[in-house]
Amino acid sequence: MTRPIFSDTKGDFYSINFEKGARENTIILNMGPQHPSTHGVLRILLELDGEYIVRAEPVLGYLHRMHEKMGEVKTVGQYMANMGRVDYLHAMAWNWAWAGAAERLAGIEVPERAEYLRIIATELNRIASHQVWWGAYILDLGAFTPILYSFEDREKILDMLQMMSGARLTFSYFRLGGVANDVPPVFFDRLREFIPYMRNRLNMYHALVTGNMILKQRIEGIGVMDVDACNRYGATGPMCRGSGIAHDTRRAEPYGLYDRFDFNIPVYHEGCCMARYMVRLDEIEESLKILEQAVAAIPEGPVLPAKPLKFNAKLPAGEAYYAVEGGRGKIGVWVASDGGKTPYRIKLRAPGFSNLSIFSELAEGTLIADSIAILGSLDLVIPEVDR
Amino acid sequence: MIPAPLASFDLLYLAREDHARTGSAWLGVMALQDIPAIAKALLAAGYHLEDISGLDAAEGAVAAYHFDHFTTPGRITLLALAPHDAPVFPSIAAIYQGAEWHERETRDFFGYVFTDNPNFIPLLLPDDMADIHPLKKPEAARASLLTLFAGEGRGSEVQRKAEGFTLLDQPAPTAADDAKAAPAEAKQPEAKADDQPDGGKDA
Amino acid sequence: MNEFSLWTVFTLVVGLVAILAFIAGNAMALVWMERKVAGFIQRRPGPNQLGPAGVLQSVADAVKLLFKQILKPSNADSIIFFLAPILSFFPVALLFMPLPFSPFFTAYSPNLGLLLILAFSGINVLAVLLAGWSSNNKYSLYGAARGVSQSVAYEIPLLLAVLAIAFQHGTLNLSEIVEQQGGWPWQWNVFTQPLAFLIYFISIFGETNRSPFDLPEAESELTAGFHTEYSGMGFALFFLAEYANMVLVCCVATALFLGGWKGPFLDGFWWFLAKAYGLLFIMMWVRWTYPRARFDMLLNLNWKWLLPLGALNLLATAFVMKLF
Amino acid sequence: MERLIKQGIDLIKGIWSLGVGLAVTAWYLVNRKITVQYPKQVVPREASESFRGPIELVGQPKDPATPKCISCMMCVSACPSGCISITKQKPPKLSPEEEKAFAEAEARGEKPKRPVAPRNPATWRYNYTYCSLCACCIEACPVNSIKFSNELYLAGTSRGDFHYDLLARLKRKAAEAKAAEDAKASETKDSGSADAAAQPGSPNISQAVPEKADEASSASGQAKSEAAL
Repeated sequence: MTRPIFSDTKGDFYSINFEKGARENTIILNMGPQHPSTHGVLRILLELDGEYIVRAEPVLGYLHRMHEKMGEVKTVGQYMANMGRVDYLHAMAWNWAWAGAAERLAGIEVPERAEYLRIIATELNRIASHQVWWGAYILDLGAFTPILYSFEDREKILDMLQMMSGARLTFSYFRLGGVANDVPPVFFDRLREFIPYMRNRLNMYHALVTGNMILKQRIEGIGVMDVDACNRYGATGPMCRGSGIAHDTRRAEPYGLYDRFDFNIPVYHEGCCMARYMVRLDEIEESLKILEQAVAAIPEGPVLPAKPLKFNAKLPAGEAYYAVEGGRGKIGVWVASDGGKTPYRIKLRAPGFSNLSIFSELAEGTLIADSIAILGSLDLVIPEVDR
Repeated sequence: MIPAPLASFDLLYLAREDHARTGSAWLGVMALQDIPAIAKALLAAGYHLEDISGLDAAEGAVAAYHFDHFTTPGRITLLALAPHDAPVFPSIAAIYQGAEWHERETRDFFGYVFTDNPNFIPLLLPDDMADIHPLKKPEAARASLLTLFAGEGRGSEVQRKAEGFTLLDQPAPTAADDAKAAPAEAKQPEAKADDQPDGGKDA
Repeated sequence: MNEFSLWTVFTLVVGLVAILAFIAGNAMALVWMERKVAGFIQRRPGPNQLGPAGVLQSVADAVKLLFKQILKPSNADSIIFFLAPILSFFPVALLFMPLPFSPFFTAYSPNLGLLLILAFSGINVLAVLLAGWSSNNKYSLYGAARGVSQSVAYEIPLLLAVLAIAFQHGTLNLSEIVEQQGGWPWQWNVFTQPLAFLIYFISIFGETNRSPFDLPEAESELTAGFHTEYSGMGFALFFLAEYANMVLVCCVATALFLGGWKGPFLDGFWWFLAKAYGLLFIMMWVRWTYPRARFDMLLNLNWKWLLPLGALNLLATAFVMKLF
Repeated sequence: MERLIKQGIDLIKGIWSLGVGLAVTAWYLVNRKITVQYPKQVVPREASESFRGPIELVGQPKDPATPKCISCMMCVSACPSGCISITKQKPPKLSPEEEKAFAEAEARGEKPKRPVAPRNPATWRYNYTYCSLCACCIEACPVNSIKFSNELYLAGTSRGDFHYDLLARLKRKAAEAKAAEDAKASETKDSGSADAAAQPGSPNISQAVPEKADEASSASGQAKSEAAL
């Protein structure tokens, strides 16, 4: 079959392998790894018939840092710094997953005030993560302004998180058995001001973007996913809640003090990009509710156990799995230890990894513009996908 | 009570787990040949695949499958054991399409072979590094499954155990163990700073 | 009426030079205005480092683009590659000729001025196609394909709207159209032909590839569409051509619909420019608010809504003109 | 039929939403700007107070120029990425006759106390390019001699700009603190003078960039730290 002059026969290993199954007169297009809307360094090989996608295959590994090997070389406390770098948009959830897994294995109790601070930090970080997703998603769809508004609100959250942990993006705030330090009292006034401010900002988000006619036509009914697809690919978080499954790890496998908080789980049944979009915006509302209850009920007390474990503590022999509800879905850390200085094996279950694997099935037969809309609705953070 | 899909197969080992201590509700060991059949039954029962991860244990190359259910949560950890020199596992990518990536990643890190995986090329590691498997442990450093799946209260509620399967038999807690267990608890909280980890230095 | 004489040649040359200066000046002003409007909408001050309110920013841009190296991708079709930007910028100068800035400032007003403008505005599409094809880049190819079908689609409602006005005034000479409109806003054509103005305004977004219809250079899908491979002066010419086209369509809109240089009191070209810049501001305002339309939505809107409405409007105008 | 009506209503709502979108951006068009113009303006003091930048040494209460550090090397081995390299001080040089006197004393068997090296370190190199701010060194330090600084505006043109010599930095900070104290002391003495000596406002930029490892004093230290990395 004669290839048009456009296909560079040299091509690398993946495009040659992808080209083997190519049909007659289609174009093989490399979307990424440097592409404005692949949120980092994701490369997608597209086989295009005109503007319609015949076949899509994501190629990973451009941001792979082998966090799991680092886990086998660093001690428990030293590995906490990695957790902030696995998924920098929701670093607190990953901090919690790692601290939780180590605590579950070592059987450590966490004081109550630390539990509340953990919930406050994770929910604030969840709102910040959804705001970055919202701004970047609308930017992919072509509107340049909303991302600036969402970043303006996010700055307020980052100031609060900076008061807690000292960092603004890659936090290593959690410790074995609690959190690194307590928060200054001014933090709670800032938080009390922020909650009503954010509630009416959400109305502005809906007015400017959600109601918009052009946006509705761009994302309604695109990339429909049913329950069976969620099971076959292990898509969790807003992906499965957009397809009618009311699964939230904070409710299904309660950890920390989440069972004391009443918040409902937003569920939409259409399973399209619009459903996932609405789920995430409603989740911001639910997180605000949790924050309100947490600020009202936070007790005084220590933030670390009486005899806190040092960073070079040794985990006892055994294995433990700890799941946390991250912004993108169910984060899982499986740690197996043989009692040595460093853990024996750490498996990081990244929600983005499973969510992205469904893309090749969803993108078949859609336009390029639709594939960008579907890609954005998966809320990808490539460092978490590649680990 | 045993979840339906697991009951219909004679697993080599099945034990109820205490979720608060290990995070999963069931721990099972599957025979290699009926992995796809179990996967099909689990999918039919509505279980979703969380992840597939490798574990280089002394007894052999272990592949750990984690499944969970959306509406009736309860994590199932299923292990499959293959000899070190021929770590070949049947692929379940035909049933769980999400598994294709998990299997390719485990191949990159551990060198396991998953037969009839639809697109069995490296996923995360560059293609010219195909034969370097970073997470494979040197022979001496391999720990046995017994120590890895240790922890008191483990194996107390074994629902089924195939005869001749002694991998996960916790040694009867003799006096020596209790003695060893007691100080272990004491020593572990205040981990003295003397045994300085050479930690990340030699990474 | 003006037979070929030395005087007309002289006015033509002076007119052309003045128009080129006008386009360059306007493009500079528009680049600065667009950045300021974008900045203010996004709650940031926009360019404020160079010059009093960042006014010299567009000069700095021009100088930067001048000194940038002009790259040509390997095995690109070099002649066409370098012809495309030139082709996209220079016909625009010709299009400004018949525009009635004010009774005195009209370079050349043939009685078929409108036809001249509509004929030449098609060349821009050719430039997009040549640029897309010649830069040997799959993204540019897609950008060019989109650009062509979009411009072809949006040419027709534009014509229908303009035709309705020509029907009403019975002439194609822009100066006469402006003459026949009164000074006060309710005497402008906007109120006699509101539907035509709406159709015209929507289709100029499609004509000049401005968001929400900027599919030929959709940043987030096709990295930069047809001008992906251009750098330095190549990109600068495309950039200026886009702004020149914007100014052109807004000037034509003010001439046809908003009473050109006529204002409530003391008419003159300042009225013309004020109205043109008002329309330009609206175009920029829309750009920084709406997401991008998908390709089939764009054509769908055109073929199923603008075209029938345009035809209906034309029919109504003809009917009304016949009766009165 | 009702499908048509529904489409009509959707169309009206759609057009209305387009108008609402424009109204929102117009509102922000005329609203006040909120961005900080970095080179001219700086984030207010209380915002950067809680920020944790590169680590720095804590001075001893009585003598702020020398660090509390007892060079026990705990932080060196605690750091997962090996950013810190410390060299101990050597015991003071003995003159030849003292050397002879000590040798005889040891020959006679009693244990003379040789002068011991001072505990605080000779050089304290810190490579910020590898640091992941995980605070393992702070936890490991038995005498709490390391703390986070809140340097928000760090800029450098080469890697070398981020190889800090924390001892020199501590000396400079102590000197500045003393200078500010003296100024305040002198200002309170002639309390009549109106302007406050230390102008509280935003710190000027030159002070924000920490003192780079000056080449002169640490030529040998530099070589050693290269070897250590």
